[in-house]
Amino acid sequence: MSSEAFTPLSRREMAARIAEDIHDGWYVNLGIGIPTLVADVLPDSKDIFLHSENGILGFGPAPDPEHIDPWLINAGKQHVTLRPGASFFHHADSFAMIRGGHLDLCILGAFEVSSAGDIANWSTSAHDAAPAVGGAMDLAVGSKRVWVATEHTTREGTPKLVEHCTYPLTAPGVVSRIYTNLAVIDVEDSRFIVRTMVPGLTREKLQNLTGAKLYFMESANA
Amino acid sequence: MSSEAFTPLSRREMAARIAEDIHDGWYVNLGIGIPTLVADVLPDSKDIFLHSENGILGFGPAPDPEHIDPWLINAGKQHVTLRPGASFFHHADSFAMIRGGHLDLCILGAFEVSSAGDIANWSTSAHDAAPAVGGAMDLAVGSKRVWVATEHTTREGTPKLVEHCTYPLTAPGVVSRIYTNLAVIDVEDSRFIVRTMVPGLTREKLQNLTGAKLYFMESANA
Amino acid sequence: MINKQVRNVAEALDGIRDGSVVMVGGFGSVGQPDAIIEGLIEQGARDLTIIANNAGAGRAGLARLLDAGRVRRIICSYPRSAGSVVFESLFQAGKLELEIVPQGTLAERIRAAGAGIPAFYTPTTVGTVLANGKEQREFNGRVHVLEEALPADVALVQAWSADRFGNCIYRESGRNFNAIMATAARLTVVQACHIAEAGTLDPEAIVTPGLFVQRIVHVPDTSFSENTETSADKGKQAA
Amino acid sequence: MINKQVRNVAEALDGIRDGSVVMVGGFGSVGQPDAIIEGLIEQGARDLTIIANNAGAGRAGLARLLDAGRVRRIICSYPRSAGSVVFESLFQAGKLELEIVPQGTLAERIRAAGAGIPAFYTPTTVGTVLANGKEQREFNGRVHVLEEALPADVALVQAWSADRFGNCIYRESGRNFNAIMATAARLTVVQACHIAEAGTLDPEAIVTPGLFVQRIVHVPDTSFSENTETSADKGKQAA
Repeated sequence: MSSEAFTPLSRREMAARIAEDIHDGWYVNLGIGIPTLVADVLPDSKDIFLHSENGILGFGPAPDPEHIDPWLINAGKQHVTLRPGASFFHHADSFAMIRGGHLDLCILGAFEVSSAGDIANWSTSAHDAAPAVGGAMDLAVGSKRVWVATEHTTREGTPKLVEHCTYPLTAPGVVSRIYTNLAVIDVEDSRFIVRTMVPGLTREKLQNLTGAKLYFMESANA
Repeated sequence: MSSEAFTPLSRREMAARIAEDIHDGWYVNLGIGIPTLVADVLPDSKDIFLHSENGILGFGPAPDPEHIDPWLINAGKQHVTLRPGASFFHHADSFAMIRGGHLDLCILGAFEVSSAGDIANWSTSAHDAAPAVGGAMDLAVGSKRVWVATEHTTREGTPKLVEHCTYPLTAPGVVSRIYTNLAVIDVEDSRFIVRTMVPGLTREKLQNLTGAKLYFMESANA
Repeated sequence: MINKQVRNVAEALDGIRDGSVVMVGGFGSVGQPDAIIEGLIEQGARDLTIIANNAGAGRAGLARLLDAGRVRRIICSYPRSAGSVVFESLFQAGKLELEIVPQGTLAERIRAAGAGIPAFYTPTTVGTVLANGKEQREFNGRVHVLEEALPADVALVQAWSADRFGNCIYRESGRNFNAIMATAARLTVVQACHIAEAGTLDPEAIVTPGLFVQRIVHVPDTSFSENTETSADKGKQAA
Repeated sequence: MINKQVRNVAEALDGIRDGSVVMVGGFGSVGQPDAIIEGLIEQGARDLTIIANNAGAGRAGLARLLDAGRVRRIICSYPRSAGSVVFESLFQAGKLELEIVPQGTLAERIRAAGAGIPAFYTPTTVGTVLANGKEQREFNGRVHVLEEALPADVALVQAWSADRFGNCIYRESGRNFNAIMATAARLTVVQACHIAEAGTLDPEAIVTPGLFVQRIVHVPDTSFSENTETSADKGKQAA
């Protein structure tokens, strides 16, 4: 994409873009990958409680190397810190929060997302007998909102936003918004609706990088 | 029974008799009535943890009147004390302990017990539309052992140990031992087997006060 | 900034509608959120379904709510006890529907509602009249009944201490149904004896993480100022 | 007198039989009961079924148990991660059976086993290949799958502190699967970093009441003496 007149967002810029849209007071679970980076860029001006599957509500950014607490990790097995008002609980209580619909938002990475809101993010092949599902399926079906954070295409340029997922699903019909390095896209009534794009990107170019028809809000630039 | 040459146990004596048979290290739930009295007569020489449905493991005897803690009651709504090693938990965790088979023993009062081990202790009429079941059914099906503590007959002299219960059941086939004011009786293979009787009581007299055939261990006195 | 503390009981109960399903925490007199129950009478919502372990005792709190004719139906494990005069007269007059649920099944149905489990099997009630009409099924050679989750519109909860994030701890046997009801309602209203400074509750000891709680109202504890006789009287209300 | 503390790891694991179903607590490297896992290798039980979130990483602990050929089957949510070389080679060679369970379903099945709930319904996996062959049923207009309880013969648990009664508290994110596995096995063996004097653990803060625990062995914590680099390396083993 280097020949184009636009600059895709870096992973950290994507995280910052997502952080802007998280409401004050929300309870949020961050999946592995780009979503995890959101923890480090949340503004102090908002009270946002981050939930981790392994039994933490209210963790904070990564610690300084000299202040690592070996007993305090997030679901990605990374060392984290604790914010005021945090609490610990066991795995059954943790997933009671998830499955019971108590999280306002989870942000997941994805291999593919369909215009129906299907997400595939746990297994790259129907023939993979040992895929690692972790907590993704519970998060996808249990959270009030599911957002996806992903590069717009694979490294090879294959679209990740598609009409129908080809990889095994994590859950059908759950995704309501997608943040990519090129655009922010709502999923509504089985359609991809582009809210914003990076400066310089054209509608045609974005459509070419996408595996399903795009609709554009008037406010989407370009 | 005053004309007979035997003395029925008082309620407190029954409680003390039961306390003798509770093993060191057992986790025990005491139902309302005579069972509750056991809490006050447990020997200090044994570590016996008393469980209360409302979220206590390890409560102790009633407090002195001047040391009542209004926040500390047992399932019978009586003020209690706390022993070393006690813990608090909520109602779902409390019944997870009960239903999950983690209590060594529960001791229940009863309206009727059958020789098949059926117990009826919650409703005095099939037509009672508002009986108070409380935790009795969970305790009866969940505990490793269910003992019954009861007067041998009603005040009117009607047998409470019967061939078939006439009152609505709390649970079928769960009782393994019965402590009455006259005898200690095992329930095995759908038979009442008398282990001991109060001094001076005859086998014939006890049989007359019982609604099902009694079998006697050789060691049963008289 | 999150601040779930509201100024008074009226604000805590604002918007509760006629026909709501309302959970009421506590077991006997311990952990009963009396101030917000009384507030609900003032608030005026009618045609309520109440989920609670008991059906009220004496003339105050839940009994007064029943007496005021606000309750259509009650789901509980132990409706009839020494002081349940209001319940009994209404029930006998046919003015109150009743669903009797064993205490452990009641607790588990509430917990299931909070945990996104729509139904589960339990051995409790098998072979009794309370299993009548229930679907039965064998697992591991033992018969069980199917029970469904029991969610609510509103949960009225008493906590010992709460912070502005909604985190709660309870006191001794006051945890009882409060901690599970807090998870099972769309609107959880907490009557807290103490308000803790943000960040001062021990993260290892918080029982109800704040995400379960929507509103907190400060109602200081009065139980310790009661004389022993009063406490003992309350103690006589059977389980 | 209750004293569940045993003298050493060998005593803690005495009597575990071939063919046992063994739960292993922890999530990643936090809360993993490494000393008693290593002890299980010495103990010699074979043909084991392991229930754990992960399938081991590196060459120590659970990975070493797998490597020693003691495990026939593993039930977990996240078998394949950066360091799971032993698992992967055994699995690819057909020497290990695998059951993949979503993490929340795994946790709930374990909790159900401890709570006497033989089966429950969950929305998780509906519409995915992991629902294949599972009984499905609609509640409140939403399809759910039936999941059964997952009990064990033995649970290997790491606690931060335990007393002779078996009461346990955990440290921070070390609570994870440990607290639920402790409830779900016939024999729960706890590796405790600290032994608390009887009566010194706060009754309000005890997470695992002693009735769930059969044996405790004292194994002091070494994580704080590790240098930062080592901790960071462990952090790289993905979820």
